[in-house]
Amino acid sequence: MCQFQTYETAWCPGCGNFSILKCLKNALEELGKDPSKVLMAAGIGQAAKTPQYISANSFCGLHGRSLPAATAAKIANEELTVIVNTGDGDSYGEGGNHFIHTIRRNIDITHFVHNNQIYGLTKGQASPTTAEGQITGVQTTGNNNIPFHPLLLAIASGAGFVARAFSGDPEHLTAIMKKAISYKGYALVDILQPCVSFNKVNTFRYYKDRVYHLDDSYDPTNKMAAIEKAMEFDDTIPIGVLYHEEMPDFHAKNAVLSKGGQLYKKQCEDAVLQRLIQEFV
Amino acid sequence: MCQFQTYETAWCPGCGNFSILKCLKNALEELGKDPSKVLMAAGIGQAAKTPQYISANSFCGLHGRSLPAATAAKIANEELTVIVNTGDGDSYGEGGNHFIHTIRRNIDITHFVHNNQIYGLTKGQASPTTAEGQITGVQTTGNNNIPFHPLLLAIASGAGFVARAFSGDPEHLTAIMKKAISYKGYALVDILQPCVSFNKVNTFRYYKDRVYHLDDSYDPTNKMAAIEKAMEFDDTIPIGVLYHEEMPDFHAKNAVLSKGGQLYKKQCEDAVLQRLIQEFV
Amino acid sequence: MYNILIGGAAGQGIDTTVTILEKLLKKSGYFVYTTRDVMSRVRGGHNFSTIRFGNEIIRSHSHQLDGIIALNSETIELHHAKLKENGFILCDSKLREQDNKIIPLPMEEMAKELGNPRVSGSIAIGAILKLFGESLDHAEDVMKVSVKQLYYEINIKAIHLGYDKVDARFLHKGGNFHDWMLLSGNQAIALGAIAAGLRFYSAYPMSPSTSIMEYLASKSLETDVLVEQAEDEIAAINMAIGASYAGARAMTGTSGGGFSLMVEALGLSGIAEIPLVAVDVQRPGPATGLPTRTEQSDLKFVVSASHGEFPRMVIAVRDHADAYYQTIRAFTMADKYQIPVIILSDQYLADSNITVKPFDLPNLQDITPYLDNIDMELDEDYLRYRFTEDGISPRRIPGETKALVAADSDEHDERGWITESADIRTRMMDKRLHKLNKLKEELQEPEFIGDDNCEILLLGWGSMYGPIKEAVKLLNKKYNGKYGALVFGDIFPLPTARLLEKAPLAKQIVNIEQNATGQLAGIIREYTGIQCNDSILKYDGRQISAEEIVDILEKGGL
Amino acid sequence: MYNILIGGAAGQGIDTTVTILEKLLKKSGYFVYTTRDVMSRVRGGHNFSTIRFGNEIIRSHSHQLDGIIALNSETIELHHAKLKENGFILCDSKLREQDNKIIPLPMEEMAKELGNPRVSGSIAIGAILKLFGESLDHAEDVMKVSVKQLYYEINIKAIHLGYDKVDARFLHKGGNFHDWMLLSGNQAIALGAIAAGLRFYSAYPMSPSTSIMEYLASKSLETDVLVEQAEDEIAAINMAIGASYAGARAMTGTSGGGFSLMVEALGLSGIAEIPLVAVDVQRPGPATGLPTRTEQSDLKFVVSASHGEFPRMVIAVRDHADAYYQTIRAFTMADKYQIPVIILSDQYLADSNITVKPFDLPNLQDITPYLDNIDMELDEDYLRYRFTEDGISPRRIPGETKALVAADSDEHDERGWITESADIRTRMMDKRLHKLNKLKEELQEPEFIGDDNCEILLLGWGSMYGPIKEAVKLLNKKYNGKYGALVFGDIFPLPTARLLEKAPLAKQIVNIEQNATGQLAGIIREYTGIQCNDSILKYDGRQISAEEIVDILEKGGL
Ligand SMILES: Cc1ncc(C[n+]2csc(CCOP(=O)(O)OP(=O)(O)O)c2C)c(N)n1
Ligand SMILES: Cc1ncc(C[n+]2csc(CCOP(=O)(O)OP(=O)(O)O)c2C)c(N)n1
Ligand code: SF4
Ligand code: SF4
Ligand SMILES: [Mg+2]
Ligand SMILES: [Mg+2]
Repeated sequence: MCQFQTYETAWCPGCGNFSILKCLKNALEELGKDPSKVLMAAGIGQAAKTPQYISANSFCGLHGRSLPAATAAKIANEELTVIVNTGDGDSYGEGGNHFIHTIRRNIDITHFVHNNQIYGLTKGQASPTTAEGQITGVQTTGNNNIPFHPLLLAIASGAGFVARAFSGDPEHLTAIMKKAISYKGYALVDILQPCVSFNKVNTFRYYKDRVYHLDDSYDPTNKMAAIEKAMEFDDTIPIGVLYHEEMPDFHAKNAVLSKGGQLYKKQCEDAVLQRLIQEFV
Repeated sequence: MCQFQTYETAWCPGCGNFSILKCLKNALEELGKDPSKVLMAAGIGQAAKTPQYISANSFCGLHGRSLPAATAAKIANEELTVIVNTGDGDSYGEGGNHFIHTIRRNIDITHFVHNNQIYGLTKGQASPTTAEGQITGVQTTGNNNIPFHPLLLAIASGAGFVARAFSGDPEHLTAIMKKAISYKGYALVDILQPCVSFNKVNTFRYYKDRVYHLDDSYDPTNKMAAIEKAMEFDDTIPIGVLYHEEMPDFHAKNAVLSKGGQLYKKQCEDAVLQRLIQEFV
Repeated sequence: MYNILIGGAAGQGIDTTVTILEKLLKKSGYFVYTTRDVMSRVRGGHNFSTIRFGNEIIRSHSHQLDGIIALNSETIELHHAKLKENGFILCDSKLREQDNKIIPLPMEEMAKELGNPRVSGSIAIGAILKLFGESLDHAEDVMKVSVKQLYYEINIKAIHLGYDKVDARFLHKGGNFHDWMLLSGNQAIALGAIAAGLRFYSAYPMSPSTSIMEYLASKSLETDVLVEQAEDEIAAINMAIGASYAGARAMTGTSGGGFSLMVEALGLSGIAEIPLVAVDVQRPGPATGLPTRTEQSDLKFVVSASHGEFPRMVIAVRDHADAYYQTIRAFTMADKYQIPVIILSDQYLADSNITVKPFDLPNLQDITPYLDNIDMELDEDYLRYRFTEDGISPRRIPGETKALVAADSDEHDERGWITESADIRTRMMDKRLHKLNKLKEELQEPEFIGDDNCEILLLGWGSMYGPIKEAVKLLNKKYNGKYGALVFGDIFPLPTARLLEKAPLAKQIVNIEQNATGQLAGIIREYTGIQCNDSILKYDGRQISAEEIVDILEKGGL
Repeated sequence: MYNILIGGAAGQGIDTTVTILEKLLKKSGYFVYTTRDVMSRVRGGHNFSTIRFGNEIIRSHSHQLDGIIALNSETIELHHAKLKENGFILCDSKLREQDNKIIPLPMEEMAKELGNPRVSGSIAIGAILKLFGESLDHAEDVMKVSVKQLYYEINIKAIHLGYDKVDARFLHKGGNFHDWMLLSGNQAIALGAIAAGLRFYSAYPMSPSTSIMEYLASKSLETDVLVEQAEDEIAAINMAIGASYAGARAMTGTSGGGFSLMVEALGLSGIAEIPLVAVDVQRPGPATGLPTRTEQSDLKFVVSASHGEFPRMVIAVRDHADAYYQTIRAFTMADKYQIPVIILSDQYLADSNITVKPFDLPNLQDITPYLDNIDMELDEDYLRYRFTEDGISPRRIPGETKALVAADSDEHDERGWITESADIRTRMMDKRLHKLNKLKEELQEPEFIGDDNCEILLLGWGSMYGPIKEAVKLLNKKYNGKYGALVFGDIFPLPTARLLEKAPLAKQIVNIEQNATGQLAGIIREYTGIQCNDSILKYDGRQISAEEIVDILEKGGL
């Protein structure tokens, strides 16, 4: 039995989220994670319900605001494996500023974006990744905004682990998830996830027909090549690790944390406080 | 006499903003702009005081929030030349989300970021563009965040006019400004601007020693080349138009606006309203 | 009056069925009052709608059911207790054994036979029409505007099939509401905005406000209202302010959570004196709370939202007609006083579909921007923030004239330039706040309901209007004029005249609110000293009904 | 008591001069009370500081000056009217002709001779010390910690030079405050937070709150407090909540504009029951307002900030010692009740440097997190939101035990899972709000100042404490015990006992507030029915002084 358990969900039958949830549990199980040392964080949305369906610590915060909360939880206790599962609207729309600046911190958390290219929970408005021209209940004459390229933005912001996966390819997705969780630093996996209820363009078939695996000939440490790959999102869609670079993470660079130990357990000695007081005398 | 007039400023003597202000007035004058048809918008900060020192319409809004307000003003009245002057903290920190999503709209406004790589008005904390390792009153052991590359992010977000200039090269700056203002769509000019009071690293000398002009051999329509150039910000710093692409702007794509006419002057006929009411009967 | 409930899982097509059915009922002359009770999910769970209909004006939903249309067996379990003596349950034969209440119909089978399992809803509609003695006269009209062309024929067939399978049970009660409208509270607000000359609407999706944006977007080309979905609520409100500054009547809408993000910019509208209409369609908080349910818990919040002090107006809309007319007025007031006006609605009002008299078109003066071009100095000397007696400075549109128009979030002088002068600061604060003096003269007093000599005075606001109005009627029938009520629409600044007149005459004052802390009562006490003796507070996300109010008052011996 | 003003343009080194001078005065035994008046710019304009000092405790700044140190002539023009009969103006000889008030010193020239024009400030310091009969005993100590090593010698020389150039005029008045601290209100809050076991501080720069972050950052390595500058205020507060969830005591700080952006997350702290301390150092609003000045206009805002309803506590800090001790208490209360606690300060308090008795270290119980591990079920059955009698559920730290810790912004059940149950919703709301019942028992009543039999009762809050306290003293000397005052620290929930006891005895009640609408008076009326008869409201960005209060009361015939 999976330690991370099974719960009743509130998703639509056929939704890509089921597969993502299953792969995530498998990944955690296969990595030998202890549920009580795992923190599942999320914002608000369909994807963001994920922590409700996994047996682990959970932080279901505000729409768009999961990254700062997850960042600080990791800062407070580096022993937690911190994983954020949330939607494309949440991560790239409402939370766009945190997306970029969390990357700049290179905090050791994993960010799984369930990218259904639509606002699911609010019933089908364009998200930042919705295709140009797509018609919705709000974009009644078609979406005019230039689509957001998450992987490109991530690389441009300095991320060291940038990957794409597809809910319809669970084996590959699980493997990518394991790599992302194991990466020391901020890791983004943008997961193509069909929304059967509100996105009639980017269907399972749509993705299935377009995705292809990056093979061994692809060098994920070549930044310019990665940038080029990151722009490919049309007739063909590469999945796999697009960019990989090892670099010091937040904890390694931070002067307080690099001393070691969990922050939340530290204390300021009375003597130090006394000295600070005396400095004002 | 310049129509855009001269006022007393509240900037420090020696600040790079003086030159930017002067170049901007010259650019507007040389472009033959009518002050009453120009809207100078800004957020809050030292750079953001610019509209206070130019004789034109002005919108000094909230810290980080100038772009959405400027966007909507342009939507309401396309006859306004809308120019945003504001800081790096304002544009890339507090306003980071609007930066990316304004680009995605390709609204026809010009965005001049006075990039002094520091928070000036609040007296010297790290901004998103502050160098790694730089020490400030808050980053007491050095700034650890991966610096934000504005031009790279802009290109990655889909901007069609992306340039860099230097306050210490007024002729070049004025020329770039004129191009940016004339560009039909969102245009970003990141302007290197020494802050003599709080940034002792990125001084006038610092920039002077590093900047070089992109010459005719450089092709600003080549996106990959532009991306590579956008990452160059170290011993050498290219200035000029890094990326240029013509594409339909917000007004051209929007179904209401592309009918022509100024939005704020339009009206919904009584007959239409009557029909809408009848639809519910 | 009849009351039927249609329940099932999200995704089973309840909404479509209800929309068609309520339209048919209204076309046949009924007054229709439909309320929605949905979960925050797209498929599964349990959702239901209640359609109350009759030949007179209805003001509240009710829990006593004449019939249930059960799309799944959970619906039967959850609601059968509310059935009246002679109530029925219409459901698929597979769901339940027949008993005296159950009317089984092999809807699934019939639908399959017709060739599309999704038409069971229409079969049920047909059955209901028959049960309530209706004809099929309007079926074709209504079906035409309700389903895609492709599915028209089969749905018509389905209705007929359902119609033929059951026997009539209830009398058609008549009613003269054929020519009235049937629309939701959010649609009423959207229509009001269009009527008021809205040009720009910016918002970020958030239940239960999203349907305002959706309606406006669907009519964007016809009405020349530009609808912009923003990247977040902060952008949404700053856009609306920017558009308004540039001369376009602008509105933003959201629910409490989104409003929380708009708070800083509300103050910008205040200090820069840029007209703004912001709609908060309330839902239960705090934080994400209960996203698809109802509450009235943002009142104190919006009344004092944003740091610092500036004039604002808050209007709580009371029903669908009010939503339309007050939205028009909100634009007038925002424009006239150059202030933010907040419209408070809630999910109950937003999502309920109710019959209303066709809206009148607005007066010209309500939709004419207050630009006050007369009596203005030469363009060159134009002072955006000129000190005037009533605090209202002449406003101009940038680009219209040679006058340069400033807007400034810092404290500023008359021209709009940053100032640090203590004197100017004080005068500018006074100027802005004094605008409320004039505004207060135009406030609309709360509506008084019931008997002038009432002993017990009920107080409520916003969407409590309907349930309270019906409750007072029921109570006064029984208790002979013992009850009266004041229901506030204009709520900030608080109009106090009628309250000060009525309150001293009552023995007891009871506030009835859809929140846990009695927010209206608090505001009333602050501004009048009047203290409520008792309160009825509900905060489980479900609107209180007239019957519940009656019940609680009777049980409490009030 | 003496009072001197040092004025000039931003960038002329006023701050450094003041810092050195106030330290020297304190070292010589004086009680020092320094207030700052600065413009929102880095260079130019007009800034000044006032140093009041004497041999007894000082509670307010004053406008009557014994001396002016003028770094430019604007300073003389702006302030000479405030000079007392025998007051002096110390300035560069070039600035003014000598008259009976001017003490000219060729400071610029002398500084140039010394080899660095920037040491004129130290020359002035030397002159001031001599004028006030001070020795140079502490000059070396103080200079060592105040200027860079490189500039030490030259500054010492400059002090001596200034000292030798003038004659003593005033008597040294003694005083025993050598061993007391001299620090700013923001530093007191920062120290309090450190004392309370702060581990994580996240903020976005904003005047006048930034110096809290700067102080904490400067001591980060010694204290193991991690300071994170966020990308915006929304990130700042969500970070603090995330850190607190994970077990680290966490705080965020900002001014009103930043607080406006934090409003949504405040409700998250409320519904998820995650302890949070948020500091709002107020400045004049709305929007950007007057960034570097003072006001008390966020009270009503923070009391009801965020949509929906949840328990919170608001503490207005009254002076520097209070700022320290109440910050410690804020953490205790936040932790104990698992709620957000808002500390309200303002620019006046934040930026003034005042002498206080060295702070005591906190009690162990104040800094021990309330984790309540005893009496907890088996880990597997751990219920994060267990219903308990007082509404406080046992809290655990994720990762510490096998218990899984949930935090949820949706309405949830005891385990922390999303629920839509009407029953659980109501019980969860009750559970959360009932925490205030217990909290109310611990509220601290406002401090009563003055005569028990006072006729006129003054009401104030926060930083009005000092000016009111001094005013009452002055008034009662003159009017024989006619005045009393209550100054609130705990302000929400409002402690009402002492007010209800004192108010009926007074003939007149006057609220004195640094805002335009009398926010405290409004809250008092809402929660007690007590209405103030009169008010003194100031909202020009400058703090009212004791003398001004006395003056206004006398003029008003009160
Ligand atoms: C501040 C705020 N704004 C808006 C919402 C409403 N809302 C809830 S989920 C959601 C978007 C969901 O889209 P996405 O993040 O892509 O997730 P999905 O449902 O598609 O998985 C929105 C706008 C909210 N809860 N809070
Ligand atoms: C919501 C909000 N947060 C913070 C501030 C304080 N603030 C004013 S200007 C500024 C930063 C200025 O930096 P930048 O944008 O780079 O402009 P500069 O002064 O360097 O030109 C900050 C943080 C504010 N006014 N509003
Ligand atoms: S609406 Fe879309 S994303 Fe949400 S559960 Fe249904 S299929 Fe999945
Ligand atoms: S602080 Fe820096 S950016 Fe601001 S005016 Fe002075 S030099 Fe310019
Ligand atoms: Mg999505
Ligand atoms: Mg800057």
